[in-house]
Amino acid sequence: MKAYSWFVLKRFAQMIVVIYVGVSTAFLITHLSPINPVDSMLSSITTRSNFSPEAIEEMRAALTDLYGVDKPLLEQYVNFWQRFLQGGDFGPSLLAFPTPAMTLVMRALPWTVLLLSTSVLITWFLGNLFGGLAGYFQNSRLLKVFGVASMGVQPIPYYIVAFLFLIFFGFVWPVLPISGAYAMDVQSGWNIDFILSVIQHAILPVTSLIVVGFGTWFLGMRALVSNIVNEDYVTYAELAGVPRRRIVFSYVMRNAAVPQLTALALVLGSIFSGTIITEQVYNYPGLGTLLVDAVNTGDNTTVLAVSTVAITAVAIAIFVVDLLHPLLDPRVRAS
Amino acid sequence: MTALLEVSHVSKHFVTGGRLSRSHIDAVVDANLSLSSDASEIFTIIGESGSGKTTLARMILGLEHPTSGDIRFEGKRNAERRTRAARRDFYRRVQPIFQNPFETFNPLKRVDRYLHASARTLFGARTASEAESVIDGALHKVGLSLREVAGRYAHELSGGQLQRVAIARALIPNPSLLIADEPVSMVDASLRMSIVTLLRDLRDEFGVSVIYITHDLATAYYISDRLVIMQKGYVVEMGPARPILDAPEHPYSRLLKDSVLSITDAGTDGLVSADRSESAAAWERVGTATLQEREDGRFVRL
Amino acid sequence: MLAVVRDLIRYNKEFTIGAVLVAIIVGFSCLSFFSPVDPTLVYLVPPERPPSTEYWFGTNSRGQDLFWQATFAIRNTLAFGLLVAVLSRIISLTVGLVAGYIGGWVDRVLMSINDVVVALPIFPILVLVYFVLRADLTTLKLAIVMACFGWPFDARLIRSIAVGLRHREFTHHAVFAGMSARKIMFEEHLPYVMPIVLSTAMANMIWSIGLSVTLAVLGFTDLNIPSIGTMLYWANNHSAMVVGTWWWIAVPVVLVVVTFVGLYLLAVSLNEYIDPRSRLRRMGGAALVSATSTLVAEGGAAPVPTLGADVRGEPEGRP
Amino acid sequence: MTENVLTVTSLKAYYRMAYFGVDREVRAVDDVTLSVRKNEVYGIAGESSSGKTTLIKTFASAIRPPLKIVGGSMTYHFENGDIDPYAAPKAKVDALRWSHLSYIMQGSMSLLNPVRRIRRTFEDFAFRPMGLPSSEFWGRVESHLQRLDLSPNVLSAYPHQLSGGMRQRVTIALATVCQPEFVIADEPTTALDVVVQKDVLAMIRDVQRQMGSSVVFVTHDMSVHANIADRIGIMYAGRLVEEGPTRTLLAAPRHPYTAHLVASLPRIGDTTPKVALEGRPPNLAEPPTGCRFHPRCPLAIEKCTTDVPPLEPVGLDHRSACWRSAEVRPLTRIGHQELEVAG
Repeated sequence: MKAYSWFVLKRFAQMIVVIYVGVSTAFLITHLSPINPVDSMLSSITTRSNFSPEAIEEMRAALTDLYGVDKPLLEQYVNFWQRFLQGGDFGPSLLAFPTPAMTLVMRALPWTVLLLSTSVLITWFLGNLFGGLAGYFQNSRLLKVFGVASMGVQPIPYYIVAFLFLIFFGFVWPVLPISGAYAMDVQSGWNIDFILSVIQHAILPVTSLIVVGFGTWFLGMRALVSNIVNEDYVTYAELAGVPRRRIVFSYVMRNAAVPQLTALALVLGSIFSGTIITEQVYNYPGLGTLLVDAVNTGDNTTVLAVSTVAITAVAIAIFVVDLLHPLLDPRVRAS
Repeated sequence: MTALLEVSHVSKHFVTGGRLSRSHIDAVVDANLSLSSDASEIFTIIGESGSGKTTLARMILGLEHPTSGDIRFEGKRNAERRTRAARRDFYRRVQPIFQNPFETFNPLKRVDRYLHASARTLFGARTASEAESVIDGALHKVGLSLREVAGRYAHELSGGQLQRVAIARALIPNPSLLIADEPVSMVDASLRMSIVTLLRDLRDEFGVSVIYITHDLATAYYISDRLVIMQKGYVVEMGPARPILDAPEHPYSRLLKDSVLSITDAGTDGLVSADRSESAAAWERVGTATLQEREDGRFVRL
Repeated sequence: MLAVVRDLIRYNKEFTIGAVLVAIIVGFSCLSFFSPVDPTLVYLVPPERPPSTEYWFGTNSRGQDLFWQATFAIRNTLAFGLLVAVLSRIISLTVGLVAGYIGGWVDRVLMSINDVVVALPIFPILVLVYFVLRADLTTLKLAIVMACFGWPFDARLIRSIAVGLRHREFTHHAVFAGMSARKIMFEEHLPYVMPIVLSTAMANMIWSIGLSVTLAVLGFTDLNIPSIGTMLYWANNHSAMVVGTWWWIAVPVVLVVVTFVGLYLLAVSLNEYIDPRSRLRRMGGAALVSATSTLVAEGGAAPVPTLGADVRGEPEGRP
Repeated sequence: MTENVLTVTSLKAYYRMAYFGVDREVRAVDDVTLSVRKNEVYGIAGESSSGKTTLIKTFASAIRPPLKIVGGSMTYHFENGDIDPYAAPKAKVDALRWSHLSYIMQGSMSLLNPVRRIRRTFEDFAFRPMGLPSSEFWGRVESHLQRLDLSPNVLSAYPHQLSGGMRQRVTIALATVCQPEFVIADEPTTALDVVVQKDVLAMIRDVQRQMGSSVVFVTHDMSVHANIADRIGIMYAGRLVEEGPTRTLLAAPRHPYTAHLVASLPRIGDTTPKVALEGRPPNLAEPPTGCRFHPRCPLAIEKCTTDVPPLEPVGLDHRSACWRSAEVRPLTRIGHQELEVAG
């Protein structure tokens, strides 16, 4: 298993580098702005009445720590990393003062992860399955219809598809809830009503993500399979009269799965962006909605917190997908 | 006697694989050979795949740099040819012939493109008509004419024809050394001999020396003056071609010769898998073995 | 060039549809130059009129004629997409070719940068950039930022082509034939690189327009420049769906969908056409008369690398 | 019961293609009649654009558009009766695969599924045709591997862990494990080095002898045919031009193309000038009229350019398609027979 542990180590190092560079980029961007957020955020807090002085003091400390004009950039950078590594203590949010920004983010993250993981799993499997069949059985009319549909939908951005679904299920055929993650009258916790309500509310966002994601995998897999079909080991299996089902799945699809998994790691970043955009349309309480609300209220700490967590989450997700790679491709395992 | 080409103690060491899973390959180990500029000859390098024969050829052409030892063409090392002019001079003196004719020509471009480029930049033809006459001359040397080739794409010609065009293109600057890496392995057997004999005629009529790289002992026997047999990077036997091929001394050379199939063994039921024991034993000692000279001028690594 | 288009139209349905759609969009956006009205002014026409002979696309709650408004919107969006595509092609082409041709540690460094940038989620970063720059985030700056994040997918693709070309025998042949590096890159290698550059440029346009529309709809750009996104923003702002002015939303959505589908079909068919393999097959088509190219694939000593597999004909697949 | 395993009568297989408005018909196999006997290695020789690969694709009934059978017929004679693969239902033909008819394909390096252990590939290919309970099946497979001196633990390896030569041996074991009556080998050793090639050829010959099955062996390399084939059929431009026992065909060819083909091959120890065959391989979309070799044939006369010479017997078990086959002399000496060299 030595090769596999080397592989994991290499991938882990890659993840750390991505997180470091990504989070540093976020830090640098926040310091591009001419206006200094310290006084703007403080003033908007102090105008609102009756907040405990300690909370205000805590915000002042955090803001001067991160954006203090008097401090050199390097020192702010070090403070920034100290705060990030202490579990992202960027100070209280403006949105829900005095709750810390990171708590808001941690509350929103699971919903994004739920949407992302379900839609990615479904689109990856269904898209590759039907794409593979379309690549192998090139004459089947049904699969050709899938092809045309994918070509029509695939280029349309996440927001537009989500918006169209919203209009359809909001006005034309209002049978699904079109906003929020669960019904108001349901008590959150591991009880049946809550879970059913969550599933019901998730249907629309997940479907919207699936409609956009499916086309990419379908067309990618179809092109890949139409090449693999000409590979020697497939022709040879056909010559040997190996049952068609075995050829399609264990020979064609199994070999196509390896590059498609690498492709998943490559596009995970943009799928994540798509997911949080779609959330916002259905004001699903994930990172997307939180980010937009934070921007609209000028809440520096929460915007920074969401960006850094988003970057870290995507890096970890890519690392997980990379770990699956050797399981699918023995050549990597044994190299 | 100024040496045309001197390869002294050249080794090439490859490191493949990523930072963590390294694998080391000794492609060529302590190769020595030299060609004189007085007499043109066909010097053959024989070896199976992975023997290092192609790596050695690429190093002589300057496409790869040796890890140790050096290669001097007319006294100058490849690394010293910094400027484009110096490299162009080298190209005027040394020309390659590649293995797959269909890969040697860009399938999307017309074939005579390369001929015109050589005529203009290497031969120094100034006008189009001068270039065309030089090209036509070179094509005649290989039994073709510009009329047959002008404006054609690679797939409109046969493998044999394309290889002849490649040789003609190499002859335009009148080089003194051709390096042909398996020039006939992709060409039909019946046409193969016409190209092999062409190489021999180039030596006799135009005084061009050829380094002929092949795994095919039969063609080597037919045209080589001297040859080298390589096993996994090591030169195991070197010297006059026919004596060595008639009676190879090194176990690996004997193994190669025994494995060669010939139409004369029709009906003799001689098809028994070759005995590798002796050659394997010799390979064990290859590290310590040294090249020992024999009376007939050959060297054997024992 | 005309023969190419004629060929494509005759044999490639996708190209025809794509070309027609894109032509409509480009034509429509050119109308903006003849627009009698300045798109940024409001309350020029009676608001909220449904599409009619007088106002073909109807009017919105801000008293603007949606037809002329739409011409400007699609023009600006297309221009933005083109700008980002061109900028990101420059970066991905340079990085890809440099990494591919020079190789060694340069290749490793560039590719590790590539892998890092590809792993960054672009939307939150763009929102962060907007949040920080707010008003002075001009379209040009946004285009540059997007280009800086849009190049990695294609840089790796271009690099793999460059690496492949560097090791091909005809490259060494060209070097020894005395061709200069510049001549080899632009004449020998460009036809192999162009298809990728073109098709990825279109894919990049689709990606950048999609993101710019999303940012605009959320109000995260300069809202008084008319674009598909800002149109939707104002429609949402005036809650067009509730009020019932559905055409205010339908116009930008239809326009952007038509643009994307058209661009996509164009990209797919153009890539297939310029792709050297299919060009060979077309040339092969003409050369099929000399069957040697077909039957060379028959076996014997001279297997034709790409042509053989193609010339055996379109795989009919398995019924 | 004929002692043949395959009879082919005036078979015609053409490529029909349409490319961007260019319709082309390429006559890859044009009226070939031959039969392969039981317990025999029948060599098919021919150079590029000779039609030999298309011919054996039709033998293995593995043709897909644009290749189509346009004339003639073909019949297998297996233990369980005769069958014409192009007339019989597809299911019946598929049932023959690997149990009665197997195939060793060119491109020996990539015939095994790269992401699947060799054991699973053996199971996919051979378990169904063998029809044995699992334990007995694996026993049979392991003994078969031993007989080809391959160690059974090759079964647990992945293809990329084996050398080129080893992968080729495993493919041969795979193609012969069900003891099929008819094995088709398409240039199985072309990609191998000389030393490994000889081992693999010896292995194919031994397996053939042990199983008593028939092997059709296709290669452009005449010296391989000389060592492994009992009978050779020479293909030129889609037609069978000569067929006969290996030794007679090489020592006393009765077709000018064969004579030239044999004479043009260099041999260690022989420095006589080699006469290369001039001219270009034929163009099968517009093949030459009459005998397709006439443009390159030194003995060509008026008749050759108009009438197609039939494949006539010219000696014991020896057929040739040439109007002047009687006047053909070998152009080189093979073995110890004293045969003067033709003018």
